[in-house]
Amino acid sequence: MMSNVTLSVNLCNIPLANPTILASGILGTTRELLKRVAENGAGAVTIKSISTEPREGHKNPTVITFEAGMLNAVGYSNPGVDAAAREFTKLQDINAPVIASVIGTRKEDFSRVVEGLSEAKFSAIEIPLSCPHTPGFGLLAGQGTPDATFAITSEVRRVTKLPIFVKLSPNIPEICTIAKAAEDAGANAITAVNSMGPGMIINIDAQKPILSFKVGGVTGDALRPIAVRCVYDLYKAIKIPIIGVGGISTGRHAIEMMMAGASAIGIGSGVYYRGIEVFKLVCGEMTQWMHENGFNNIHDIVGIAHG
Amino acid sequence: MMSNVTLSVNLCNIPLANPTILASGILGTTRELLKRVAENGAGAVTIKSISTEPREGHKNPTVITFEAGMLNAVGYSNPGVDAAAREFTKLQDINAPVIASVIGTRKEDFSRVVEGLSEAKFSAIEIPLSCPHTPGFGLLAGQGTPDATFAITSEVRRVTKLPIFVKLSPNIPEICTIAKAAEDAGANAITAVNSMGPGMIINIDAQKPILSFKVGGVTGDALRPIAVRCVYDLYKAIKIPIIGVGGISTGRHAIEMMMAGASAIGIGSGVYYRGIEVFKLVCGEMTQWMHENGFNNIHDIVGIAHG
Amino acid sequence: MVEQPTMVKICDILEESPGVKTFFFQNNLPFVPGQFIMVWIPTLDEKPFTISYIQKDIAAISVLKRGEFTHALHKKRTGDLMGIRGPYGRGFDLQTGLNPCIVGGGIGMASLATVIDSLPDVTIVQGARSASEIIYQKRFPMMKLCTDDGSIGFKGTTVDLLKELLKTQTFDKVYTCGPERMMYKVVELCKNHEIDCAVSLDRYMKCGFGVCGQCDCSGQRVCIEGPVFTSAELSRMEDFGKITILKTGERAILYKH
Amino acid sequence: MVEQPTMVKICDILEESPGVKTFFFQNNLPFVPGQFIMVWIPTLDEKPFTISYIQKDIAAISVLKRGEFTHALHKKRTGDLMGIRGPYGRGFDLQTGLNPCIVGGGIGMASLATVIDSLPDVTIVQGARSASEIIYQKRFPMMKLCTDDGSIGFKGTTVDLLKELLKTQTFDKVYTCGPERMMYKVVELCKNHEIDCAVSLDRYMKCGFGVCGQCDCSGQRVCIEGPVFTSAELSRMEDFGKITILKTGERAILYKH
Ligand SMILES: Cc1cc2nc3c(=O)[nH]c(=O)nc-3n(C[C@H](O)[C@H](O)[C@H](O)COP(=O)(O)OP(=O)(O)OC[C@H]3O[C@@H](n4cnc5c(N)ncnc54)[C@H](O)[C@@H]3O)c2cc1C
Ligand SMILES: Cc1cc2nc3c(=O)[nH]c(=O)nc-3n(C[C@H](O)[C@H](O)[C@H](O)COP(=O)(O)OP(=O)(O)OC[C@H]3O[C@@H](n4cnc5c(N)ncnc54)[C@H](O)[C@@H]3O)c2cc1C
Ligand SMILES: Cc1cc2nc3c(=O)[nH]c(=O)nc-3n(C[C@H](O)[C@H](O)[C@H](O)COP(=O)(O)O)c2cc1C
Ligand SMILES: Cc1cc2nc3c(=O)[nH]c(=O)nc-3n(C[C@H](O)[C@H](O)[C@H](O)COP(=O)(O)O)c2cc1C
Ligand code: FES
Ligand code: FES
Repeated sequence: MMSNVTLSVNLCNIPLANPTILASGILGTTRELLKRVAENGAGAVTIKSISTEPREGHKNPTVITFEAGMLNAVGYSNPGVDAAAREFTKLQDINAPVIASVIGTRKEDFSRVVEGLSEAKFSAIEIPLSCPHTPGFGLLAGQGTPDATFAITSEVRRVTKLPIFVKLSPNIPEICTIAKAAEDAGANAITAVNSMGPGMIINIDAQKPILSFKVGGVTGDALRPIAVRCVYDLYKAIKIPIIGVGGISTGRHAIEMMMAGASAIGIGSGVYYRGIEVFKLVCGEMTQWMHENGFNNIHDIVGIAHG
Repeated sequence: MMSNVTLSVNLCNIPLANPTILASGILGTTRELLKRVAENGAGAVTIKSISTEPREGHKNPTVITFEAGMLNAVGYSNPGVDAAAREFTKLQDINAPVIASVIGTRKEDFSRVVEGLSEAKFSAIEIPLSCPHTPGFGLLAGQGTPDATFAITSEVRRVTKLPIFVKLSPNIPEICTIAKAAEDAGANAITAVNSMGPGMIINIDAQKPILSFKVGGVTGDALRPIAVRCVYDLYKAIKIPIIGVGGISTGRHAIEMMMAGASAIGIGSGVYYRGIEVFKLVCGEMTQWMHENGFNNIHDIVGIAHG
Repeated sequence: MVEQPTMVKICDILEESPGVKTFFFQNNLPFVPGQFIMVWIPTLDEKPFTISYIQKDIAAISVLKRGEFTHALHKKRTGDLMGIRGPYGRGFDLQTGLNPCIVGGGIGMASLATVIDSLPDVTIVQGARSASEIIYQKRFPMMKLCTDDGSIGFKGTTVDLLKELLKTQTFDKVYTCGPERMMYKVVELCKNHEIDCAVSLDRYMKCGFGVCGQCDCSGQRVCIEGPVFTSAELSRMEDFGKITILKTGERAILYKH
Repeated sequence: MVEQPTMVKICDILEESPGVKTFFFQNNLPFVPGQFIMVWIPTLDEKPFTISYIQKDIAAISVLKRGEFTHALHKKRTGDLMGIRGPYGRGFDLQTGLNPCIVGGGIGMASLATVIDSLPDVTIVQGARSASEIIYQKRFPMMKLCTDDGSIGFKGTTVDLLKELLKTQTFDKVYTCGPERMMYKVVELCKNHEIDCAVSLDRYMKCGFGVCGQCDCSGQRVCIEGPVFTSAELSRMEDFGKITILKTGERAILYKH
């Protein structure tokens, strides 16, 4: 019955069996977890962001949820590039392309990490310039400006032939300007978006913010309309493909994001809402909807809401 | 039993029976509705924003909800200052102070409206410089910069002795800088925050954004952590009181916002979540919590999360 | 539940009169007679319409072609989609065991139709400007009709006809929907006969769920507290029969806008 | 439900040993033996602890004083608040009608205590470095004890004692919690005797609800798929007994960190 529907996409010449991608920072700590996510149907998987040196990140609590989404300030805990290079080997055994996420404080850090990971068989490099809650990185390091974006992207372009995905913040009114700077510097896709805010949740009985870093990035349902709007705006502004991320946990959400203009979609908080099998579930729901609505090729819905 | 607990606050010398304020744009279209909200327990009520000329606003759909909040692009429909001056008479019959909300495209518009409403017995003037979805106003007119905020606030200060509340956007990273500009220009309080985004929701079966203006401001639960963080930051940055608005629909939410630093709190979307009686409900829950936790005076919890 | 339109397929269209079409759609919403839905035509607009047929799994709206929106609706064909959200509002409080009269003016009959379906033995008065505007004639063959031009039935208004009827019989309750000036007169007439009325009001609406304040009638939100109000409630609503609120929020004298 | 700490009042504190205190708190969460909660001390940190007592409306955690966080917890007094969220994880699959053995090492006894409460006729082995570290002696008087220094009970490890017991009797199932190297040996031993094990693992945790990936053990999330795993599952988990994951996410050889 549904044999005519295909979800496969070609993202910057990376063939994906379907457009769902594990977002960075969710379950991407180990090779084995990436493998498991791929087995659960993700079209591609992203590792948790890696810096030059190991980082313990913020103290707990680092991840909580609220009625409308999730709040996190993990603080980019990661084992550093050397340990990461040891962890992420034999990626060809993983049944989906693996995307490396690379962070840094100065632009040279980005290229150092990219070079440090060059032996591993990553399919693309994602650079988030947009974390709202880690001193020294992302927005708190001024990386969310057109100039910084251009400089960092150019630096990464210098050292790798892999596709580069630049991940942007939904906070910044000039998201299109920044995306264009990334495009001009040779980025191959834009990942939109990172967590928004930051936000704060106070436990009134403790009279204290819950997160140890006090503030954190908001993700999940709360973020979805903002992310969809960012993708809609970007679709008009840039030529390179967009990976839409933010609040996706159902097939309908995924289709909405693609209709706004995303060529593929990321899932993070959705792993909490529907379990690790969220990728399979979303793909099943997308296939079902496409079947019922006479679409055979997922490509045909990309940007359709602009028509 | 609970007789020792008092919720009354003094906001810029306006005595409020309790800190809940009807936010602008919700039910504030007519004098009779304001009266009804006051009868339902609001400590103060704000009228829907008024411009110099009548405005029809955007076409429907203008207000929808989603899993995590509300999305609206009403587009500042309002009857203009002359009709508003006829509508908002005999405000002393309303059992709570009434706050005028005044908008404009150029700074002279603001003073014209304030002067046009000067006969009515408003208790304060609120100026939202922060709407994310109405061309010619707020963020789309560049009013969310320190300079514009200073200029508009000064202009309003010139023509009124009433307390001025400047209402800011949660979108803008430099919210404290803008609040300081408002403070320097003579604002008496900061209202934080207006709706965030804008966001977009697409109906995938229609393949179209639902709001006729395509994008709209996000409010309700989704906004709360962002609003709490804004208030927390503002509390450290400015001396004038803060009216915390965003996602409040329970007594716990209200207390959270006040612990972050708000002297009073606004309720908008909460009218949907819990009905027009939300004000009474929130006050009851606040009283109950204060009683159980040994607080007699609501004032004592303001900013307590900073301790 | 979220307040967003769901696209439904129009599964049947019935021409009730030259100006009125009924659009049937499948759904399983829990409609109560008198409730309404917001109907969305993507990129055009969204407006409130009463549910005029409630059947198992199927409901319908009956639409009078008036302005831009209803013209666009009338162009829809079977199989086309339209967005709906709801049901909204407080419908009619149906008291069985009474001897009720239904008084409908023009398209106002749409919100009374499901009341008639729900109550046994009702007297029905439908008024229109002329014979061609009468609707539901096959659906309710027992209707007493009146027209301004006398082209069918009684010559005169529904108020005139009701007055006539009240000379020879009595009713316990009157359900009415139609032009507000008509309903105002019906309520006045019934007051003299000590008959309770249930009246369905029409105001311009935005949200439909009680937050925007657009649909105010003397402090009552027609979308939530209404659209149906009782005589007792209306007696405290000064705007009834006199004032409506324009899109801008400005008060306007009814029938002058 | 939201994953946020709720502040609970410590209603009683029991000194189980010089190093271990049990903190009781009122609650009505649906705990299953082997599940854990995240305990929050505002502005300090948040860590996982097994529920060690499940009573009607009251539960408890038993805490070994180790580093900064557990020192701070040990300073709490009756009436103080602590934040808790949970319950989290997959607890023990309790099969009645079997002849089980409980093998607890040190504070690992905390997660086995509620298993003992739930099963009739269990053999209990508790091991510690010395007599002063033994806990729950009054609670479970029938325990077979062993210590490294022989200051009480059998001189040797729990593995040694279990080996002794298996010479004269047989068990259908072994529930174990303690240092991972000990548990690894227990599982190996039981494999030779074809006894199924249920093993509760300890990994550094952040979210507790399966998104951060911090608690990975060979692709299994200890916070969700665990903390309890069966022998069969562990046989596919190469890291068991060998590798843990540090706060940075780096792999580390167990007991070297
Ligand atoms: C609760 C509720 C239920 C409703 N149910 C129905 C229904 O079942 N069927 C139906 O056809 N309509 C119904 N309406 C009215 C409907 O929502 C639209 O307002 C109407 O169809 C006009 O739409 P339009 O955009 O095509 O015309 P517009 O462009 O709005 O108006 C065209 C012309 O009609 C006049 N006009 C518009 N509305 C009214 C009015 N209410 N009374 C008198 N003149 C008016 C205008 O002044 C204008 O001259 C209902 C309204 C409410 C509030
Ligand atoms: C599912 C689960 C349930 C748990 N249940 C309990 C419980 O019921 N009671 C309890 O006391 N603890 C329990 N823990 C462990 C607890 O979460 C803390 O890790 C422990 O109490 C140490 O906390 P700390 O911050 O005081 O010490 P830290 O500062 O983290 O450590 C102090 C010293 O102890 C060592 N250390 C820390 N953790 C361990 C460990 N797991 N094994 C060996 N050495 C270690 C460190 O290397 C360091 O030298 C559980 C852990 C998990 C994952
Ligand atoms: C717990 C958590 C950790 C995250 N860590 C990272 C990270 O290390 N690097 C990164 O680029 N994004 C990180 N993000 C952001 C996500 O990749 C994603 O952009 C965001 O969560 C929005 O998607 P969602 O709503 O599907 O979760 C993290 C998000 C969460 C919830
Ligand atoms: C339907 C709607 C209309 C609004 N109209 C206005 C307005 O006219 N002027 C204004 O300053 N804010 C307006 N707002 C913003 C609210 O006053 C408030 O700042 C925002 O909704 C956040 O609060 P909440 O989460 O409690 O709704 C509007 C919000 C909504 C939902
Ligand atoms: S239509 Fe918005 S309150 Fe009634
Ligand atoms: S602690 Fe986060 S996934 Fe287990």
